[in-house]
Amino acid sequence: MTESEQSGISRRTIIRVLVGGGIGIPIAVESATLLGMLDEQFGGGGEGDATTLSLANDGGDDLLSETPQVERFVEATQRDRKFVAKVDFRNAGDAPATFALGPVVTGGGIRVDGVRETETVEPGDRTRLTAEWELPRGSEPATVEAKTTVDGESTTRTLQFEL
Amino acid sequence: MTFIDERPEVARMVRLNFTISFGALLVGGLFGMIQALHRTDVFRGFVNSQDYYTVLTGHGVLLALFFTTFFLSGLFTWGVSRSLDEPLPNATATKGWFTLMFSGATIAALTVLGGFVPSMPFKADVLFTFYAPLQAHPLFYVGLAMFLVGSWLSGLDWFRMYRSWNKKNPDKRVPLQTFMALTTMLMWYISTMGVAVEVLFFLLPWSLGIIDTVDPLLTRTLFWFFGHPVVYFWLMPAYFVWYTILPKLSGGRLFSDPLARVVFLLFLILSTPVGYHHQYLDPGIPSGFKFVAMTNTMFLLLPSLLTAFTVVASMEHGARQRGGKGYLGWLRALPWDNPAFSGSALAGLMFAAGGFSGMINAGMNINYLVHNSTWVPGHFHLTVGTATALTFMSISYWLWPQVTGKRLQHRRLAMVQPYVWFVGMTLMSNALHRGGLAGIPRRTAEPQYNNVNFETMVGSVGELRLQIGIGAILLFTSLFMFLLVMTGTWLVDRRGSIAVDGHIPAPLSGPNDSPTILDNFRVWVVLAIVLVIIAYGIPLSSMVIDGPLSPGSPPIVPV
Amino acid sequence: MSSGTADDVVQEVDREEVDLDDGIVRELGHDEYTPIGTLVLVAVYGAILVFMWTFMYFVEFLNNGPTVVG
Amino acid sequence: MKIHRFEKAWLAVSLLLIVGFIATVTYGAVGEGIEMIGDEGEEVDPTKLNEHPKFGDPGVEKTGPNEYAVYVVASQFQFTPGSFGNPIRVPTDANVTFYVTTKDVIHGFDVAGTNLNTMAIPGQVAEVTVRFDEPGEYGILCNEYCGSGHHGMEGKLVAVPKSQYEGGDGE
Repeated sequence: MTESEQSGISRRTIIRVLVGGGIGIPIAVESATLLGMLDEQFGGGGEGDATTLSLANDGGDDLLSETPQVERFVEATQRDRKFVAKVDFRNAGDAPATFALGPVVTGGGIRVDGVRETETVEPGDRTRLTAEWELPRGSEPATVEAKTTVDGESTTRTLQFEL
Repeated sequence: MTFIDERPEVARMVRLNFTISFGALLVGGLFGMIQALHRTDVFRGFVNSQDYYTVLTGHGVLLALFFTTFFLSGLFTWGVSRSLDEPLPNATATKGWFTLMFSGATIAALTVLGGFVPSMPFKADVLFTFYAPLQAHPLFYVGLAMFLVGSWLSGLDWFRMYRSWNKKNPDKRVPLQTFMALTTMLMWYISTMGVAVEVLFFLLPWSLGIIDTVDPLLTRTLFWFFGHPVVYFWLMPAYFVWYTILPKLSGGRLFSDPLARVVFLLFLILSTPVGYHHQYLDPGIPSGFKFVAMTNTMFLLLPSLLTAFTVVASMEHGARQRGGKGYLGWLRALPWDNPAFSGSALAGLMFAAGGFSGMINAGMNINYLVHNSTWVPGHFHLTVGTATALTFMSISYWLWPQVTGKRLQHRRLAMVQPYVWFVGMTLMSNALHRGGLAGIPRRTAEPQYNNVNFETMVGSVGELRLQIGIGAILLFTSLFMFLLVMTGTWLVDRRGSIAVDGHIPAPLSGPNDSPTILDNFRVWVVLAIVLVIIAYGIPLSSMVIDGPLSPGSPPIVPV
Repeated sequence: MSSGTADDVVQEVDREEVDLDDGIVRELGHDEYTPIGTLVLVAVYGAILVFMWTFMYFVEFLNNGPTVVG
Repeated sequence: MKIHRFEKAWLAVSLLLIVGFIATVTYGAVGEGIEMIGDEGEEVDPTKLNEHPKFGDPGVEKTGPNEYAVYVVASQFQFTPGSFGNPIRVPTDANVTFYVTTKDVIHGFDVAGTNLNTMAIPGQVAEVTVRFDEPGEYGILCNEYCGSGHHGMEGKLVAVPKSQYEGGDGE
């Protein structure tokens, strides 16, 4: 501030800057807060950042290696309470098959029901299952069941996520 | 003639009190910045997270108790002597209370600072609230007790000056400044009974091993018996400035002397029976009495709302006398380049915002939302941290020359300082309030948890932290600028006129427009005590009846 | 303004005294003064208080469950 | 007293504001049924909590058809149960009464992001009843300074869907 004493800025200019900035900045901060609050409550608000989850156990390239079908883990993400898992399913067997994910169990042990299943996949065909769940407040997914079904026979495995 | 020429011995006491106050402000303010940077993880290099609580204790004790009380003592010594035109009743007595307060403050401060030195036998990492069964070294309680007694004796000085004046002027109304100082002290005498009993009957003997246990709820209740009125003890000197000096700095006169008196009397009678609003979430206190405290607290808004009108109207009067026009255009006619004015006015504006967050704190059940979150420090940094602190700093630009006889130095620095404070506090307090609504706790070295993701409404937690950090740096910068001006002024030689006019013009509506019963302190003290008994009598006695020391807790010294 | 010259010091002293008292261009007594600007400001303040209180209590607080019911 | 008519108007508005605030709080208490923590809880000897029939082995228990009690002991620097991988598990859509006390200094028991927030004071038992309307996981944190490790004092609470809840002792 000693610079300003020497720089020849007039007292009037300084006081304009002081009052303008000194009162303007606070008004800007408070208005932004208020608008943000209203938007959050009544405008749906912004979404949080997505977190990517990775599998704790190996086998991402073929989740159920004992089945002839190939279940390749693509990705799993969580954004706020929305959890999305994607798996590529290729029917390398000789009978029609389906693949399903769910239910999910959270880190705190809450089971989130809901099984997301592919259409029936003919031998040689492939599809991608995009499964989505609404998780309980404050929770993260810990495990999800993966299941391949051929002729009513199911093979399942529990996929674990790194917490 | 400036004040120092008229009353050199009074001016000297004012200087001494202000000097100690400013010293406490420097150290306490530095601690505040360290703390803000630490808890937001902006910079954690000053102290480790264990010593954070020593810093926090120092920040609270040095600023909330010592900075405020020493400034108040200086301000009221000046105000009472000036408005009554009386000398000190007894110079030895005055030196006595000052020495007692200063020694007590030093002892208590040293025990707090002992927390930084592992080999030091005395420590007091118990925060400003020193809740049992956390225990400090006995010297901490001894220091606080000495400080408290010293503050009682300071008030005695002002009552003796008043009595001496009253003998000479039996039919005159008490001058407003004296009226304000005396009502403040009466409130202080009533409310400090709580903390005096807590410290002298319970905590001190307990820390010395004379008694084995204390009842944590009882001592906590006694603390808050004092703990809310103490905020008015910080605030009333700021009101004193806003009512009696700010109108003059605006170029006008106080709008209404009678209402100023009514406001101070409302503080006297309503400040104490509200302490339970700090204990809304405490078990062991009947919820009906929490409701009583809530209604009293809400009515305590009244004096502040009335003050808003009277003080702004006084400023507007000044602005219009200086040629201001229009509904709001008159605001431009105010002397925004005079830091004594701008600081006090900005402090008042910020207090209006603090009033709002205070209403939320007072709102009993809504307290579940904000209790012990950063909302609370967000609130009181607007009140004591700005309404009081910024008013004290800015009025020093006007008062310090009068008690030193020296021209104010570094005027440009002084002119900028209040604005820096205002912006810094807006940033910090805004983020603290928002963080509080997200549930971020106060009094925590590292508010980062494995099990908690704080959901902020606006902006991310990272942005909040940064905002707090920037605000704290601006605040300390502003504080440092203030102290440079004070030190520079103090070091310069006395020569020529100080260019400060200490004359205070008469109010527009004077004391004779009000009934004389307003000046009858006895009536109001009795009323205040009755309200205290209604609010506290039953729950406090039920805590004592079950054994004043039980359910009992043995001491636990924080390591 | 450039620093250091005696003129500047004098000028500054003058301005300050103007700021303090001599800026008064007319005297206004209690009865001829109507604090209309104050009324506008406190009315705005009162409106902000009502709005913010309502928002905080009914939106922020009551939507922040679970809440203690017994 | 000479009081300007504008000031009288503001006085009236101020009183109206104050009455309005009190009315709002009263509505919260009566209309919404929000109770304050009071003195219903018993007094205990903080140094002998180990011998207490409930706090000696704190946890969750079923107390009625749709009612549960949760006994929590706060201490430097943990909640029992709650901390260290031992979350408090309660069902949704039931009346859950927390009994919170401490065996050493004053602590806070704050379920972050909710209105469940109480002090834990030695010798006193805070008694608060809440209902979790939907499943969720919450952090519990101590929001009162309790010593040098205060910032590490946290725990977890899981509101499990009623259909999945077996009850029992915290598991």
